[in-house]
Amino acid sequence: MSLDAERLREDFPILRRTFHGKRFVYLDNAATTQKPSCVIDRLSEFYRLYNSNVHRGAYTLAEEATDLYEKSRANISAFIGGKPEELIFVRGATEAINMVAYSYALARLEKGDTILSTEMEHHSNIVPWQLLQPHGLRLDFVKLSGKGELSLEDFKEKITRRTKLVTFTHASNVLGTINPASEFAKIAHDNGSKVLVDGAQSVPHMPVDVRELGADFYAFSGHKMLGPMGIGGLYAKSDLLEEMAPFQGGGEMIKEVGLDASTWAEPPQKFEAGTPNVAGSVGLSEAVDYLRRLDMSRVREHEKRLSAYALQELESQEGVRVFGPGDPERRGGVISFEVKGVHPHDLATILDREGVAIRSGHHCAQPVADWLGVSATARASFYIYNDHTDIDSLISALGMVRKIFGRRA
Amino acid sequence: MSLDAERLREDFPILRRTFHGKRFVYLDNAATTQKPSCVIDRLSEFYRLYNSNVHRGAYTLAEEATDLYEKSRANISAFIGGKPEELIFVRGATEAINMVAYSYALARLEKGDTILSTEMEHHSNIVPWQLLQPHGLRLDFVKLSGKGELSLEDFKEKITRRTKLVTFTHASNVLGTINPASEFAKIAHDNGSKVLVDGAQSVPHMPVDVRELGADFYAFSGHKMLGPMGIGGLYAKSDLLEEMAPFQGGGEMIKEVGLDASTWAEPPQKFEAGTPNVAGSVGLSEAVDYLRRLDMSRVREHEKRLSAYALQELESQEGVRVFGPGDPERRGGVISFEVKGVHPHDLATILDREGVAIRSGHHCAQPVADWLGVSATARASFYIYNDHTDIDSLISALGMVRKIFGRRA
Amino acid sequence: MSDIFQETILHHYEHPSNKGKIENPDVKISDTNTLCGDKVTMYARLNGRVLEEVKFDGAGCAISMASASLLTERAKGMSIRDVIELGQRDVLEMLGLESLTPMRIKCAMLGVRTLQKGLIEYESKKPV
Amino acid sequence: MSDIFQETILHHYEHPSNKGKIENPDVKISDTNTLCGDKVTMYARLNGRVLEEVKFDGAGCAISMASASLLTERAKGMSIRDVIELGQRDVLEMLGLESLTPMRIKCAMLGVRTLQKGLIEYESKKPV
Ligand SMILES: Cc1ncc(COP(=O)(O)O)c(C=O)c1O
Ligand SMILES: Cc1ncc(COP(=O)(O)O)c(C=O)c1O
Repeated sequence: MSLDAERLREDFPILRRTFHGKRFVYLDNAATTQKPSCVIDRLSEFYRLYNSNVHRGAYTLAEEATDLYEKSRANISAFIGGKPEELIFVRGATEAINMVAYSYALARLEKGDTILSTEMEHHSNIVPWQLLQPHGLRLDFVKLSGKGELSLEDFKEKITRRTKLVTFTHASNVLGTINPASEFAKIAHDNGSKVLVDGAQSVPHMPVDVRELGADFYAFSGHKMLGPMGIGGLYAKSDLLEEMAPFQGGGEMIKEVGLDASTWAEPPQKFEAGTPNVAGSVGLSEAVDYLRRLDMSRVREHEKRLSAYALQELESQEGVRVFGPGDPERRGGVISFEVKGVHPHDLATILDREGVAIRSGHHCAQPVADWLGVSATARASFYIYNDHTDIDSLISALGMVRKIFGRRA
Repeated sequence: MSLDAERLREDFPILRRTFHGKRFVYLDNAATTQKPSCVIDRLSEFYRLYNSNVHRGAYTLAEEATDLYEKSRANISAFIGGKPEELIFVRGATEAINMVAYSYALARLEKGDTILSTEMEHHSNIVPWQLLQPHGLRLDFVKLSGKGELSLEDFKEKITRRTKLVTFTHASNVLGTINPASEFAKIAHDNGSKVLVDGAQSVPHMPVDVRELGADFYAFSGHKMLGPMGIGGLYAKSDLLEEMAPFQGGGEMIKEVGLDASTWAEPPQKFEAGTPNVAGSVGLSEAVDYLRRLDMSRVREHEKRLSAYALQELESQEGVRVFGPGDPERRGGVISFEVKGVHPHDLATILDREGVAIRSGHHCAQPVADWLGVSATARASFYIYNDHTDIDSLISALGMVRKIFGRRA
Repeated sequence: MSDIFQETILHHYEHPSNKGKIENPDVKISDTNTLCGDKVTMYARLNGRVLEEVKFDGAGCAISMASASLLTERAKGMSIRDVIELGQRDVLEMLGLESLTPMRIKCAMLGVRTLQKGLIEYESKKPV
Repeated sequence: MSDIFQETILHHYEHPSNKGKIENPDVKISDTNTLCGDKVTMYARLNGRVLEEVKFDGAGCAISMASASLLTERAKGMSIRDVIELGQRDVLEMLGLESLTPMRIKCAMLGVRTLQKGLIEYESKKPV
């Protein structure tokens, strides 16, 4: 049974908006997704009935909030195949990766040790490692090749005895490419390296099991999977959490504080300094329930079908060039493209007038743009509430682009 | 005109709850405050109508969300007397202080330089500095004295030429003490030290003007001032933001990213890596509007009156000992106390059965508890929706405590 | 109200059994309940695999102190194995309570968890 | 629809005026619009305090390129002072637009802001 996107759209109040008199066609889901009523209502309910600080209150309300917070943790962690205590709540994938950079790489690796990232990464999986370079850690990148895949050959060449951490995205937010994560993880583990997978573009879109993948660390953002802003997760294997140093210091993460020295709480608390975003965790847990009801394999199937249709339609347009792998089996619902003679920004502006929201730019992945030899691309990215009619709207809006720019070209 | 707490309570849905059949008397406002309907509704509205990633979208919705985000920044910054570009959005006070620790202290100070904190601090203003000690920075603490004030004498003695940063809380979350922040700041500046003020317990409760105070850095949490969880602010003077190193790396905070090196965006973006909590900023801005309508001087007056009444009532109870300064002019609406022969946890549990929520423990400030010579205290803390009847409920619930424990003592 | 503060608990809180130290104990171990600040030290003298004498020292809330006190009475004469097998249900039964919130359960379990840790360490160090 | 892509803008985007380099220019300065990736290099040759020749080079969206092109026409013959005083209103007027969203305004202002920065640097370096 496939997803009924039209039915699902009814769950998303924002999709009833119109822009410039046109039905709203939201195709920027790789940036952030819209929220179903159940998530919005759950947040309101939390603040109307359960709002409290957690872990320390001896009154009933605090017990209720603590219970909600820890149940959310267990639920979200189970969604990706983890145990409750293996999930650290963070703001999003960016903070998750920075936490690994500071608490694991900076604190536990030695000068000269290498982190191996890739040319396919979002800035969030490049800059945190660059910030460690002045501390003596080295950084290398696996090359892009072909139509936008990571070069397995280059990976095998670049991984060395000094490579202590391999980090790569599960799915590209520009090219759409889905990386063979478990294959990469196996090579890394055979080499004795730990593996961080950036799951920002995979957890929302396909079934993910961190154990099957063999990830030591796994990062993701709630706002890209129907959840609220300001909440996300870092999954990490328990033994790594034990050995890692704290990231931020403050309340919640301590066992005892003296003026001279302090001791740390057990993970996951050890990595959650300060009052946590309890409401965010509850909202994300609700989003996870919604996705589970849809069934992640069906979500993946739905996006695969949509991508196949979009690829076919886009490629049949004159002057349109699509980037990334051609096979929908090996890519997610993210399609970057260009229209000859039209800058992606102008394209996005014209599409906006037609009610179609796409993104233009380097999508926080300049090295990918550099590899493609462009300064920016246009990008359409899909989710559960999109269907063929949305792609038809995109295509017909591209007609308007041609009308404006084309007649002159 | 004083605040009409009974009227205000109508704005707070959670206060209509009952616990164990009793009216809910929420006296744990120093931990987190409850949310008025306008804030809850604003969050829902954001997700129903304006949800989008910011800064990079070329479509109308993204422009709207960006506009909301930046207007929220300007509004919240103005609330404490800052300019828009001087406010960094963070998760809360804890993250704000950690940001100063990493981006300013660790990145800009030299081995042997000293950070001067105090014995009055929340763990959030102790542990981040302890984490820097292995990097060669030194840490010292101004002593508590009298009834729980910082010793001015000790401050003047401990501040040295190596003291590059002085950090202290504006108001204590245990003792209630309000520190003479501008006086301290002046001493620090005369010594050539920068000043970080922890405003977690002041911004929600009194008029604050960072310029008048002379703070170089000022940290606060949204959830303690009617706002959503997961959002807060670090105010910092522009020239300091310029010279500071980035904290987390990722999207939003960069200008250009190459594999070899990257350059940073201008502040405040430079310090906001990753997708920001736009909804949180909008909710906090709404909370700020609500507080502004009440008028912060009246909020302060209200809490002063409540504290005076509570101090008087508590002190007239047999076996009750109140900690902290006696003069309501010099303290905020936070009152820690103990009841002879009854552990604070047991006290809190019995009070909970009477519908009264107070906190018990070390309140994330173990050095204060150590100074008081106790392992835990009971703490009642007030806000705009509390009034005399709440204190009467507290006192009558203490009668129940005496009934259970007292007859045997 | 508060069935939680019934007679047994208040009695043991105010008149604890076996409070104090054992000189030259076979087991001596301290722990704290971070969330509350409850502190307990458990002492035991063993005769073979049987606990001959059990004492506790510490400070904390009524639940933690009463359950430590009750434990010292209960554990005396039990085998190491049997003490290690004591669980939440047993502790609640000792206290005469049907249930406790997750927060207070930690208080109730402090004494027994600490003693169990001490016995496990003792066993692992013992020459076989 | 899209009054933003009217004749003037499209014309200047596709047939830019003064596109290219000036050899041995008095002012040569490049800048980028981080958000968009628009890149522009502005060149000027001065005669005293007057801009005698202005050219631009770069790549970007229609708005940034058309406004740079229009600027080169407009700035020719103007004084340094007058160019430095050009603001948003002037640029919108050149483009024939009433308004632009905050995001696109940055595109429109890229050329003029860059040239102004170059002129200010030139002035500060010049011996008085
Ligand atoms: C592949 C990838 N990694 C990381 C991120 C960063 O996520 P966030 O901005 O939510 O921290 C994103 C999205 O922006 C992404 O697409
Ligand atoms: C004085 C003080 N500083 C800092 C904090 C930390 O705030 P948060 O937990 O919101 O980061 C608190 C509250 O918990 C506090 O009372």
